Amino acid sequence: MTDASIQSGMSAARPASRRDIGLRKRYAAERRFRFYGAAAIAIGLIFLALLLWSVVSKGYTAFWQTELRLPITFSQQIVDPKNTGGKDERALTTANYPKLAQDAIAGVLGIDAGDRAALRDAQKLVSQGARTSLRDVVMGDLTAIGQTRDVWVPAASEVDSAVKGQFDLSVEESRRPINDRQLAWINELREKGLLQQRFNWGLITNGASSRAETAGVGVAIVGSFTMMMIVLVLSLPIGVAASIYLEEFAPKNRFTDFIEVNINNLAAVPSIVYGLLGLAVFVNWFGLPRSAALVGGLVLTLMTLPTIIIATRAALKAVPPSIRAAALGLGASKMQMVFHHVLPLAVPGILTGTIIGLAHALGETAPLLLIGMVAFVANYPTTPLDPSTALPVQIYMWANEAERAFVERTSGAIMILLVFLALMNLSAVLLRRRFERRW
Amino acid sequence: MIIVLIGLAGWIAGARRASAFAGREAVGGPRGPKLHSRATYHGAFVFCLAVVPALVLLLVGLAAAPGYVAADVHNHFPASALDADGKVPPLSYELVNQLGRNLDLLPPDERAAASAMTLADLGPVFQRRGIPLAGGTEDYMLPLALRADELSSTLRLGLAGVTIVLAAAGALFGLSRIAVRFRARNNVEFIVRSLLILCSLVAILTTVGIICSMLFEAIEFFRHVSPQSFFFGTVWDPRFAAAGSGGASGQFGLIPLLAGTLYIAAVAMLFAVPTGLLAAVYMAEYADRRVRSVVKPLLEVLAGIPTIVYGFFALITVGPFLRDISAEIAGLATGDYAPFIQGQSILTAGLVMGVMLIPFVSSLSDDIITAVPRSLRDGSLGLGATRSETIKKVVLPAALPGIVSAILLTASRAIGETMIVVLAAGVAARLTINPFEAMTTVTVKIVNQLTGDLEFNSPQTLVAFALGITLFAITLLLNIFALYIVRKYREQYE
Amino acid sequence: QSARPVHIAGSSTVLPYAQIVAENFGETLSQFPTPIVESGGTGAGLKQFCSGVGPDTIDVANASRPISEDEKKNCLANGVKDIQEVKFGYDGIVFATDAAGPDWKLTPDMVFKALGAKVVQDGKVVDNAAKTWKDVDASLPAWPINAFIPGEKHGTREVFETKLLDAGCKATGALDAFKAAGMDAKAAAAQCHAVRKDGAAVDIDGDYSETLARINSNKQGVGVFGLAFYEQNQDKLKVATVSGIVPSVETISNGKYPVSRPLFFYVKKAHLDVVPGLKDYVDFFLADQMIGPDGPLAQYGLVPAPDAERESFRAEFDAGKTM
Amino acid sequence: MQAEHKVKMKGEAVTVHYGPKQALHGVSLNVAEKQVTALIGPSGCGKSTFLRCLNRMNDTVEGAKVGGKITLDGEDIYDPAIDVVELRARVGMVFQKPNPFPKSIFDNIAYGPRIHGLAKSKTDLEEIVVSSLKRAGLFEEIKDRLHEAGTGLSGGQQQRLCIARAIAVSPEVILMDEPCSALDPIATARVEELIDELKQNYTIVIVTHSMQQAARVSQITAMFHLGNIAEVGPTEKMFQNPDDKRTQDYITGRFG
Amino acid sequence: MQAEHKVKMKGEAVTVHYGPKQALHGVSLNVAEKQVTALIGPSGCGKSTFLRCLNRMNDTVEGAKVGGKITLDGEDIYDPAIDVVELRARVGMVFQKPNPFPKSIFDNIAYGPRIHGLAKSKTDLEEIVVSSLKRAGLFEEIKDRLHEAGTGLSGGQQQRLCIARAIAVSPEVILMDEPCSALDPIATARVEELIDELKQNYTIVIVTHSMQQAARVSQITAMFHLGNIAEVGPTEKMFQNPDDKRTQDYITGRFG
Ligand SMILES: Nc1ncnc2c1ncn2[C@@H]1O[C@H](COP(=O)(O)OP(=O)(O)OP(=O)(O)O)[C@@H](O)[C@H]1O
Ligand SMILES: Nc1ncnc2c1ncn2[C@@H]1O[C@H](COP(=O)(O)OP(=O)(O)OP(=O)(O)O)[C@@H](O)[C@H]1O
Ligand SMILES: [Mg+2]
Ligand SMILES: [Mg+2]
Ligand SMILES: O=P([O-])([O-])[O-]
Repeated sequence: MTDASIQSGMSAARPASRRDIGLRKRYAAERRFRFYGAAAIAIGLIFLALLLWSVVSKGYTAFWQTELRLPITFSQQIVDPKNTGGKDERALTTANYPKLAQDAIAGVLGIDAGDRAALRDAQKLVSQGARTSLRDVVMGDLTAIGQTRDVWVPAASEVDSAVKGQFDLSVEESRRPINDRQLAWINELREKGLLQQRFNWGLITNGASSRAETAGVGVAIVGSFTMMMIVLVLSLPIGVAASIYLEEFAPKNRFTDFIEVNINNLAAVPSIVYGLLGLAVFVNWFGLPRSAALVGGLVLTLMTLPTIIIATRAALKAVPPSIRAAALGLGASKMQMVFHHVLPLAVPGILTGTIIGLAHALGETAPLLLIGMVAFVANYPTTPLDPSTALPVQIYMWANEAERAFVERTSGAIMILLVFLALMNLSAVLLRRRFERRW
Repeated sequence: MIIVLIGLAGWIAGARRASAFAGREAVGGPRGPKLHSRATYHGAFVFCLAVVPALVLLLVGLAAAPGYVAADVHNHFPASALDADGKVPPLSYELVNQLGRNLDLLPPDERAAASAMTLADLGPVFQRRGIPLAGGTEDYMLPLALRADELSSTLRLGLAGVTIVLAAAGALFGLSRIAVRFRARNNVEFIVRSLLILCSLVAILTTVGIICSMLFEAIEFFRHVSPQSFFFGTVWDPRFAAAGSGGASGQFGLIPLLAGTLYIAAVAMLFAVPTGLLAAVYMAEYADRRVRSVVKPLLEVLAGIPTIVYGFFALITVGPFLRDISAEIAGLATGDYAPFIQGQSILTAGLVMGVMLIPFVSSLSDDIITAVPRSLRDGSLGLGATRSETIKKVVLPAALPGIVSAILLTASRAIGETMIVVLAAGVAARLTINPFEAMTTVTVKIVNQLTGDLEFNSPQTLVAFALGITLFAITLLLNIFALYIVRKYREQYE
Repeated sequence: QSARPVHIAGSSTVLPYAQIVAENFGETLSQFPTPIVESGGTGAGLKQFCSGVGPDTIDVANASRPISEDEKKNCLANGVKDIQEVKFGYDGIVFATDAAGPDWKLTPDMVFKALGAKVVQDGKVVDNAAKTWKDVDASLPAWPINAFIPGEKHGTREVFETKLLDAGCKATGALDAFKAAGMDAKAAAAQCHAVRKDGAAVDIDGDYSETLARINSNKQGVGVFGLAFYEQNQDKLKVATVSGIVPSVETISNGKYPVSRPLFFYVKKAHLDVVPGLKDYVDFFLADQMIGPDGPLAQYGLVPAPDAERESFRAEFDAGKTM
Repeated sequence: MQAEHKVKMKGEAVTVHYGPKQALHGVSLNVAEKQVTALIGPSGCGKSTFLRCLNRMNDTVEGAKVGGKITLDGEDIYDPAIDVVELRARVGMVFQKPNPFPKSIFDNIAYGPRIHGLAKSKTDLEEIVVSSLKRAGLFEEIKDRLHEAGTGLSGGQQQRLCIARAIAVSPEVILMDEPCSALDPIATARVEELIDELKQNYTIVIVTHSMQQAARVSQITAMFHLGNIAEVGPTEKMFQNPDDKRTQDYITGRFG
Repeated sequence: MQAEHKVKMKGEAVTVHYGPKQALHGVSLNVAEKQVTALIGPSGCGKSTFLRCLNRMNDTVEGAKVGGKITLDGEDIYDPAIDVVELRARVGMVFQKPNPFPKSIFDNIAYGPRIHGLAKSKTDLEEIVVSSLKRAGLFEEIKDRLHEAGTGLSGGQQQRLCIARAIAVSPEVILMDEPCSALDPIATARVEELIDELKQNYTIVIVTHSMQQAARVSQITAMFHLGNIAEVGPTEKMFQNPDDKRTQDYITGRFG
């Protein structure tokens, strides 16, 4: 309502004797208050937008990876020197595939085998990660041995960064990771269509790698997912059960006060301390393996519990007493009252607490440090007891990498983490909407 | 196996339910004695009796079995392989274990054949399957490994048998207890209640665990450094203690860290609480459902962004921004364009941390505000109060206990935060009251002292434990105080 | 894969090198799983390392400093008896500024005069009051002193203190002045290490990427970096010479550039035969293919040891020499 | 009787929908100034709904839509130019379920005067509180508990507290939705007396389920049925000689 | 009249403290089987408190302490061996403020039968729900809204829903705390009829603020005053010829 309309409303047919209840001021206060509320939300959202923008603007390029299409000659000499016809898997997997790629690029660029400097420069265009791409071709189709095929292999991360314009080309050549000759080749290859930016599935599916172009968060996603599942499965029931006991059943005495204070206090414990705890209890005492998602999940569970308990208790407290009385009056036992009436009404609050707790757990690195999950893990874990990492860990480790190409990948990994988070939130929001009621 | 067990017990429970029905039909005429509890409760009771002891046994058994196998293997170790003290070298034992695991990976026929082989024969078999064999493995280990494998599978079988028998016995016993007046529900509820208590004990155990995992090292620290200089020292300068330099060469004053912790947390709360609370009020009272259902989860995203992202945000965006702004302001005011806000400052850390904390306040408070009964709002509106008056004077006071606990949670989070502070306020431990300067917190130092090159049993590292336990004690006191305040001002509605 | 992978923990400085080795190891010797390389710092790594022998403990600890006597004692107490120390190269430490800035030529003297807590002025010991680098030495630009140096948790800090501050302290005569002012030898030496705390020197407990970010947001800052990090970011950073020497792999490995430190890893001898692939991993690491001047580690920024020294690393390891 | 008094509020063809459900189907009713108008009718017939339209409390119900026209002193109260807060300060309300604020008894009553700035000083405020409590017949019972929580009172006491709270704002019209449903006879009598007293200065609309109460306190009675007005007229006539069959049935079937 | 009937529940010197405040000062009262006992008295005199003692609902009030002895069929209901839940299933309760669960109408009523396992099949359950609703006189109004929220009903409808919900468990004793305070006369009449009907099989204790209601539905009336029983006796006698001066005053001062 605008000021003007209030004015006219006040002047219209108003007896002079009408008492003054300070409407103008109160409406100003009302508008101010409302504005503050909207402003508060706006501040939150603006910061969110800023953060997201700062991440996305840096990270979206990570989802494209420069690749080279090279006519690879799978010479038997290199792939299967003992000529076992592909029976000796070990020989096949350990063959010197990068050499194939290097030969191919030299061929494409028409470099003379004697020009060693040029050869070295050319070889630097192709990623060492070509090994995996080429191996996959051979392992998938043994007939490729001895033939020439066009294969897409990742370009070196310097090429990738150069193509994406991340290097300042104005600085002198010697201080650039990529020299003028290589730049010229890149342009040449691009014109021939042999060099393209393609969607970087590897970022999502690969395990950790020291090479930016083949590094991915696959293992980390699996690890994070496993840990979140463990946290959810353990902390939600335990947290809710503990809250129910404390809020509904526990006698109000010193001891329960002590527990309450304790739980509040646990929420304030720095997360790394949970790492110390996890190391002492789960790894050293129970003898669970280091770097395992199970241990990580347990540690994060302990860390999340207080958040969930506090939120759940607040939600339980908010359920009106009349509902409780009604249930008890019908001969429901206290247990039935809680599980049939109080708990369902508290679900939205519980879900909020769970989202916040899980999100916290999802983004946490410090406690994982001490139980060995801040680690380089290249192989996918098959059980929760296998070594694995987590998304924030991967971000943390990439953020510390020197190579330029990891900068965008760090942001890319953050984007993946945020998507993960968004999916988690979305499911909770949907659930919450189902349970929300006003009364 | 456990699944089978539960299925079994569930089946028994079902059976019992049926018989309970039958019993009621027979005994209870139209006005005969009523069954005390519903048949499902009787079923659940039987289920509990069957499952709980069996499960406990199973867990104990599973935990004990490897120990038994180990003991057995130890006993059969050839004397030649024992070490000087006549003990089994742990690594040889590990090799046996590994061999056992490797054997498990072989297909049954090959494994059967393995008992007749020597290691030399076995080597190629493993190699063909790509199973690496440790270099130190010796021939005498093979029979041991086979023996251990066998023993553990027998044990497992036996355990399964005993568990099933116990489950059945439990079920039978449960069945025998069932009578019309038997209080099955109360018993089941007792069990559920015990479970609930167990769950709330997890919190206590965590606390005990945390204290235990820090106490010894903290004591060790205080052997090097006097508590007095730690608690009352005003200089934090632990120095680097690497190889050889030994001894406590630095100063470990807690005060600057503590001051920084409280200062930064306070700034963060000063930003987060009003913003979050106002946002919550707006969402709960003004925004329509659709807006709220979009805005709330969006704000919650803020809580989930990894703190390192905030850290870099503070470092790269907010810090320089504030510094440049302050330079402008100083320039306009005094003509000297020297920034009075440093790139790293308490203000930056507090602000960015505050952003992260917004959803803690807003989401929790929103739920609590929404739960305030409508009739209270009607009462106030009906008296001619504006909405904001209603909110400020009726709704918020009614929601106060809940809001206070939300704020407490937020404060806790603020105190425990590390990464943001590292990047936004730095690691320099100083005492200052100027919010535009750098300061650091206890948690930052805990992390740093634990993860560096520092020698791990030097006071430089051990101080982390002392810091941890001190922080723990301080927040504990704060929480006790807060509980007292909440108790005193709690108001009940409805 | 049934076998437990080789498990490595320790220094974050060594981490990238160990990662490269582990990855290549996993690719070339694919019968073994790729080793797990934990980060977490030298101290934490050695603590894990010394916690005992057995399948649940780590096999290798990376370290950016030698193991201390105390730690060795602790290892012994926990049954970790035979430890093989393996040195595999050097880490160069350089000063760098924003790429757009002027050239910097530093000496230990200047560093000490700019960053020491107390300096000597006209023969008297006074609190360091230098505001700009130009105050320190006329040849330096008039930038406010704003140095991002490694925090106290980093081993690099010790190198910084001994190789630069100590040297500068001695050279400027401050050490003698401190002694003359009544400090005993130990206190005077400690005073040489002391860095001013008025905000001119900023400790960085994070990694070099944080230092880089700080220089990006404060273009007149001077940062301390690892050589490897600098080489990867040459387009953004300009390196300073120390005592006239440009830091590079060559100048460091031939000992001309003064500021560097050795890097190590420690192996549990008892695990060598037990953990499949452990010995292979160490061999692989020490091969010239990895740590040689043309290997990927050098490419990443490791300062390789001279040929003869590398040969001796290998020989010592093969000989099973323990500490 | 009705003719003598000015029309204070006037509803014309008022309709209310709660989402898809229509609760009022065009109700027209004049509320005479300084009179007591009673709304009677079976449960769920829309009495409360109509009452809540008179001070726009239905605005706060999600999904509620009000049609038709309602005027106060000739002004359309649903006119966008009208100020809801002022309207509600002029048209006060007492609800069916007692709803004291979780504050002290004193603060409960002081709340209205405070927000409207009706008291100039502390003593002023105390006076208002005490006189309101007295008029609601609650003062004697609780005079030494003024600073205890209002929610600790018994049901009846709570409702009288709510009445006192409404009176404290001294509105022009007071709407009461079954204000006595939780009161015992003595308290009810006290409230009825109060209503009688108040009608000297205020216009009162009361929803009641008690025929006797309607007969005792009101001058005009409106009989609601299924969202419509079955009959409206002077209370005496309504009870002695109703025109409408439904009213007749309802009243003769009375037990109250 | 009282002599003819077995004593179903018996309170002996019942005292109740709410923290420091004593609400009942030793109340003794016999509740006759298959009779309706009415508790009357001014607001705040402890009627609700006593009623809540009869099925131990006061257990749930923090700080409430009950003294004396209350028996049901001769068993002490405060005996630790007694199962509170079972007691409450046998002694049902309808509250002063309607408090439907935020569930559908159907689920509101089906809840009791479900937890007590009273229905063997779905049709059984539906039957119970429908018959309970019918007996509470609510069925016709809401039969096509059975699966809408119970909280969406009007006050009167809500209260009848609560009565239906209590009936659905078919308890032995039904306690009603001003069950009609939110009901219109027709609904009240329906409920009173129902009470009459129910007393064939059940024992009923009702708190009411309406003297007429007490007179109409009850056989025995107990008059409370300031936490004590002023007088108790056959309803007829109480209303025609009370012994106690306070009762006399209260009844003659009646307006109901
Ligand atoms: N918020 C609401 N949403 C949906 N329907 C509603 C709402 N409030 C009331 N109704 C319906 O509108 C109709 C009229 O309700 P109202 O409360 O006005 O009746 P009433 O005459 O006051 O009844 P009572 O005497 O029982 O209070 C009823 O059928 C009721 O179910
Ligand atoms: N939970 C409680 N805490 C403290 N005092 C209470 C509580 N409940 C009731 N009282 C007090 O106990 C006394 C008796 O209350 P009770 O509710 O039994 O009265 P009542 O006769 O039912 O009154 P009404 O007819 O108004 O409902 C009152 O003075 C009341 O203020
Ligand atoms: Mg109504
Ligand atoms: Mg009562
Ligand atoms: O991680 P560092 O031990 O090398 O600092």
